[in-house]
Amino acid sequence: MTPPPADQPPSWNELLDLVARLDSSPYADVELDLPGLHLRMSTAPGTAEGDSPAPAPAVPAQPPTPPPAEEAQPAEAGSTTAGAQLVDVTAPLLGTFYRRPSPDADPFVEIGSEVTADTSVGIVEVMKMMTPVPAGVAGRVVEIRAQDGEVVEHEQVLVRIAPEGGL
Amino acid sequence: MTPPPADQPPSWNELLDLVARLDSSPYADVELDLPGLHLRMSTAPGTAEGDSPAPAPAVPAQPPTPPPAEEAQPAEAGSTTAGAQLVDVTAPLLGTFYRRPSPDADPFVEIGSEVTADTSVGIVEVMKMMTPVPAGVAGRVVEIRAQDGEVVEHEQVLVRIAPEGGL
Amino acid sequence: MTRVLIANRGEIAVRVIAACRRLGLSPVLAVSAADRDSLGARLADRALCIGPAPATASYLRPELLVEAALAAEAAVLHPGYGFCSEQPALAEMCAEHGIAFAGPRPETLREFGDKGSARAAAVRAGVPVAAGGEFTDVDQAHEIARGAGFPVLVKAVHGGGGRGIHLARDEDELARVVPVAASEAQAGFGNPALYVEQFFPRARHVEVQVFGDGEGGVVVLGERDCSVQRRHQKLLEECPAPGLSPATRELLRGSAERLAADVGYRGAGTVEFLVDTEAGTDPATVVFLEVNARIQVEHPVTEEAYGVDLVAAQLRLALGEPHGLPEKPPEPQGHVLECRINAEDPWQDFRPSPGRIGVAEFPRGPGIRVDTHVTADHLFPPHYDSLLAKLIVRAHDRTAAIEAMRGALRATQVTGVATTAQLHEHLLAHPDFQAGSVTTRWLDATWPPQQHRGGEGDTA
Amino acid sequence: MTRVLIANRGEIAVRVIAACRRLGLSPVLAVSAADRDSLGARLADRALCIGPAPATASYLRPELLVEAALAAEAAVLHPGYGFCSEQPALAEMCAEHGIAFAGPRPETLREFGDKGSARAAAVRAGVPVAAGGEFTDVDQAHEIARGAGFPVLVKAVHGGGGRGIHLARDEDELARVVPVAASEAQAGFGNPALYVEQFFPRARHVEVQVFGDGEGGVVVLGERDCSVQRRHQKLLEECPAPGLSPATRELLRGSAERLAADVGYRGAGTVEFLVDTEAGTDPATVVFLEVNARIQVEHPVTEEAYGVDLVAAQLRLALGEPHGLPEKPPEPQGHVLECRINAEDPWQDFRPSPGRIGVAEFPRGPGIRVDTHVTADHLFPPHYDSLLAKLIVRAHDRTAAIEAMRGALRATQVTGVATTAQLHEHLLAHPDFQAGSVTTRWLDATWPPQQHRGGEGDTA
Repeated sequence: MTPPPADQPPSWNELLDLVARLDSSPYADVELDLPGLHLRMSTAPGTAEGDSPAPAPAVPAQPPTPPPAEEAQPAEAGSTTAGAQLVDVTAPLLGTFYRRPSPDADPFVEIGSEVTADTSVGIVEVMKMMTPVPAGVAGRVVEIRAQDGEVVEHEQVLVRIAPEGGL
Repeated sequence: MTPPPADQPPSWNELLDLVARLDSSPYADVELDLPGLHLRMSTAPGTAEGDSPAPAPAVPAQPPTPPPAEEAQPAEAGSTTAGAQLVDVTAPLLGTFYRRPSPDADPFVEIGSEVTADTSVGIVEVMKMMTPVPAGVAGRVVEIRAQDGEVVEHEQVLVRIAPEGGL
Repeated sequence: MTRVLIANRGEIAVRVIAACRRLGLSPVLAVSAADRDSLGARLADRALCIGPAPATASYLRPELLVEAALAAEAAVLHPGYGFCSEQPALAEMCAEHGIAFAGPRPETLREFGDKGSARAAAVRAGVPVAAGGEFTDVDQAHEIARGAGFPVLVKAVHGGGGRGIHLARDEDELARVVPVAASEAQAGFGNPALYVEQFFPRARHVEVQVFGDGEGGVVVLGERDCSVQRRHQKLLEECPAPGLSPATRELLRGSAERLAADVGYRGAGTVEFLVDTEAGTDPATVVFLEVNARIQVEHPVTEEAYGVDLVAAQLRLALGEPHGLPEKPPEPQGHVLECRINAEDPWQDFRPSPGRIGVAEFPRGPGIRVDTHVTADHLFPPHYDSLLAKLIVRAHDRTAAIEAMRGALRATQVTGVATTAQLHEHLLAHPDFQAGSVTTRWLDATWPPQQHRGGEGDTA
Repeated sequence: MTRVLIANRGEIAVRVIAACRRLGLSPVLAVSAADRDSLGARLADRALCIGPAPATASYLRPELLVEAALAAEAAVLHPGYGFCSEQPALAEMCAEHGIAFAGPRPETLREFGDKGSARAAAVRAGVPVAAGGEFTDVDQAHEIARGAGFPVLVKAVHGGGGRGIHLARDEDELARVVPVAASEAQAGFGNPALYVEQFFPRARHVEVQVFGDGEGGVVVLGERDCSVQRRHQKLLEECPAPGLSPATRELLRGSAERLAADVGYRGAGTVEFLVDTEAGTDPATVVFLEVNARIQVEHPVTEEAYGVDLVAAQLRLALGEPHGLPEKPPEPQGHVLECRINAEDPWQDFRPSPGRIGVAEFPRGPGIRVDTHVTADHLFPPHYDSLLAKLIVRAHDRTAAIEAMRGALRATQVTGVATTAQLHEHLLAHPDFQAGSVTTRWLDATWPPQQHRGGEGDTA
C-alpha cells in the first residue's frame, strides 16, 4: 500500500534544512513525529530516551609498532603461528628464492619431507651470492609458501613445518 | 502505517553530513528514527545506557517563529548529569557571573531555593550587557558551582538543580 | 608572560599561535563550542569558550571577544581576518579596556570600511581611481556614466566588500539598475547613496602589501596577483605578480605607499587595484579598488617571497616595539604560489562539503609551507567558511613554482570531504595560467572544463 | 609510472619521497626490519624489507639494495647520504643492472673517497690545499712539517672522512705520532701511506654546493658555514656563510667549480674548505678539505636560500632529463639556518637517547621547514644515527633568522627521548654565534656552559 504523498516523510535534504534552522533557534528541546519519522533533539543531555549508545565516529586504531629486532636474526628464525602450531621458516634477507640447488636438480624439500634443523629448505640468491635457508627445526614440511624464483623479502615465510612431536 | 518502500535510508555520506552538523550544534541529545535508521546521540556519557530514563522537560515541536536575532540564547539550557540525576544550569556565553541583581541585593537563589523554569539563578555580564540565566527547570537548587564575580565560559556549569519530582 | 587573545578560528588562529611562539608570547584562543577540540585550541596555551557554534553568537560579537581578552589578561588582541577583524567597534572596545588591538586605528577601519570615504581618501592621496562619481538622481547617473564610458558599475557609497554591486552595460540597463541598487543600499547600509564608475571587463586583480608604523612610515612588500577568482572569491594567489612592467609596479607601489602614509596607517594592510590588460600603455591603467585593513588570507605568498613574518610584525607593533620588517626590502628572487584548498566540491558548483575528515596528508619538502588547522579525524564544521588548507610553494622561478605546486597537490590527500585540489591541478596545467596574467573573469569561463559541462558530475 | 628505489632510511628517505612526489615518480623504499613501520615506509608507494635491523646486514649491503631495486623494477636508485651512498661498488652494481644511480660515476666516488687522490685532483684543478705532502719515512715527515709550519696534521693517504687523523704540535709529537698513524692506516685502509699538512687551529668550515651535469657543466649554489661542530660532527649550518668578503667567496666558488668541472662531476656534491680567520688577508686563506660526493644532511639550507630542489634535480639528471636548476643562480636574499635535533643528551656528553617518542610537535609558520621521519609514538631505533629532525628557518636577514630559529626551538616539543634542542637554544643566544664566524673548535669550548661543567647534569 502506497501512502498518499502528503503522508511521506520529509526528504533527507529537507531534514538537514530543518536541523540547520533549529540549530540557531532558541529551542532547547525539539520533538517531531511524522509518518515514518521521529525526531527528538535537546540541548540538555540525558533527556532523550533510548538504549543504544551514540554512534561514535570510528577512529582508526594505531597498530602498535613491533619492537625492533636488536640483533641479527639467525637465518632460520622461525616463529610459531598460534593455533596452527606450525613453525614458519622465513627468508633471512631479500633476494630470489630457489627451491632447488640447480635448475635440473630435485627440490630441496617437498610437502611431506622430513627435515632436521640443518636441512636446507631452499636458497636465497642475492647478486649471485647464495644463502642456504635451513629448516631450523626438525619436523615435516606441511606447506611451501614461496614460489621457485620468487623475490622474497626479509622475514617473508618460505615454508612451514610441523615440528617433531608437535609444540 | 507501513513506511513507503521508496523511502531508502540515507547513505553513509548523508548520515555523516547530518552528524557533522549536529556535532557542532548546541544540542546535547539527538534521537532520530527513519525507516531503516535509528540514530541517537548524546553529549553526556552514560546517559545512553537507558537504565535511568530521563523524563526531562520535552518541548513538543512548535510552529517555527523567527528566532529573536542575536540575543537568541538557549540560556535555560539545562543538562542532566548521569547518576546524580541533577540538572546543570550552564552559562549561555562567556562573561562575568553575578549571583545578585546588584551588589547590595540578596542573591537570586541560594542552596535550597525552590525555582520554576523561569526563575533567574544569576546573570552573566558582558561589557555591561546583562543576560539573565533562568533555571530552565522547576526544582530545588542543590549546588552553586560558580562564584559571584567569576568569569565563566560558555556552557560552564553555574548551578545544579534537583528537578521537581526527581528524575 | 605577555598574553595574546586570538579572536578568530581555523588556519589563521593556528598561524597567529605560530607568531606568538616565535615571539615568546602566550597565545589564548577564543573558541566557539564547535571549536573546542580544534587544532588551535590544542596548540594554544589556553582556550576560552565564548559562545555557541553560530558565529553570530560567538566570533561575530566584539563584546565577547574583548571579555575573553580581559578574562585572559591579554595585552594584545589579534583579530585575524573576517569576523570582527575590520569592525571599528572591536578596535574601540579594545582601546577602552586598555588592550592593544593588532590592527589599524578605529578611524582608519571606518574610513576604509566605506566605499565612498575610501575612494575619497584614494583621490586625496593621488591614487588613480576609476572614472565616475557619486550621483543623486538617474539623470546625473547617466551623465557620469557617459563620461566614464559603458559598461559601468553602480555601487553603494556606504557599502563595503563585494556586496551590492551592479553592472550596467548600456543606458537602458543603467536606468533599470539604479532604483534597485538604491533600495538595496538603503536596506543593506542604511543609506541609498550610490556612485557609478567605469567597469574593466578584462582586468587583473593586483594588490600591494603595506605595513605602516602608525606614524606615517610605510614598508611596501611588493604585489600579489589574485586574479584567479570565482565570483570574487580568490582561489590562487602569487607573488610577485607576473609580467608587470617596472613602471606599472612603481605606479602600484607608489600609490599604495602614499595612501597608507597619508592616513598614518598602522599595521598590515592591503591596497587592492585593478590592472587593465587591454590598454597596452606603460604604465598600464591602474585603478584603486579598496583597502583591506587586516592581515589577508593570502599573506603567506608575500611572507615567503620576502622572508618576513607579517603576523609577528603585527604583534610587535601592537606591543609598542619596532615591527622588525626590513625598511627597504630587496626585490624577491624566485616566485611563490598559494592554492586555497577549500572543503567544497568544484564539480558540484562549489557546494560546501563539511564533515568528518578521514586522512589528511599534506606535502613536505623544499619551499613548501602548509597553513592548515585540519588533521586526520578532524570534524570540519558547517558553520564557518570552507578554507581547509593553504598550500604555499616557493621556487626559483614561476615555471618551477608551478611544477612544484603540481607536485604538492599530488602529495595532498584529504578524504571525508570534497576539496578544490583537483580544480587547482586543472588550473596549473592550463596554458593560459602558465602564460601568466589571466583576468578576474578567466576562471568562470574555464571551470568546469568544457567536456564536463552539462551536469556530468564528478566522473573525471 | 617510473619507480625510484630509495636505498636509505630516516629523514632522508622521507625527503627523497617528497622529491618523487614533486616529479610524479613512484617511490619504493628499502627498509630494514626495524624500519617497517617508519614514516618513510608509510609514505612510500611500497616498502621492501631487505634484511634485519643492523645496518651491516641491510643498509650497508649494496647487493641487497640493488636486488631491491630490481625487485621493484626501479629505473633509479637514490642512495641518500651515509650508508652506501659513496660506495663505488653500489654505483657499479647499479650500472651493471641498468639502474640509474642518482649520484656521481663510480670513478668519481673512488677518486674522492681517498684523501690522496682527492688532494691530487684538487691540486690539478688549481684548488688551494694546505701546505704539506706525502712522506715515506720520519725524516721526510719532519722536513715537510718544518716547511708547512707546526702544528701539523698527519693523515692516511688512502683514508676517508675524519678517521685516522693525528695532530702534532711540535717535532717530538710528530715523531711519536707517525708510527701510530702508519699502523692505523695499514689496519684501517690496508695501506700505511701517510701525508702531513699544515693545521689551522682557528678556522671556519665553509663548503660549496655544486651540481654537475656529468659533462663538465657545473652550477654553483653558494656556500654553507658548518663551523658549529662537536668532534667533527656538524650541529648547526647556515647559508650564506656570514661575513666572508666577496673575494673569499669568489675564491671558494671558483675553486669548487673548477674541481667539479675538471672531473666532469655528475649530480649533487659538496666541496669542503677550511677558511683561516687568523690571517686577515683578502681573500682569506682557503684550503681544500674533501669532496662529499652525495647529497648532504645540510642541503636544505641551500635549497631554502636559493629556492631549489636539489634532490629532485638529482632524480631528473639520473633519468636523463635536464636537472632544472638555474644556470646562474642570483645571490640569495635573506638567511637560512638549520639546527640538527639529535636524539642525544647534550648534558650527558651527547649520549645517544633512542626510545619510544611520546609527543612530537614541530614548529610551523613563515620560512619554517622541518625535515623529519619522527611522529608521535614513533620508536626511535638504537641501530642508526641519532638525527631526529632538522629545523630549517629562513628570514630576511641573519638576525631575524636567529630570532626565528629560537622561536622554532621553543615551539618544538619532543618527549620520550633526550634531544639537542636545548643546546641549540644556548648556541643561538650566544654573543659569539650572533656575531658570526665562529671556528670549528668553538663549540667544544662553549658547551656545556661553564656553570654546568663538572658533572652537574641536566638541572638547568
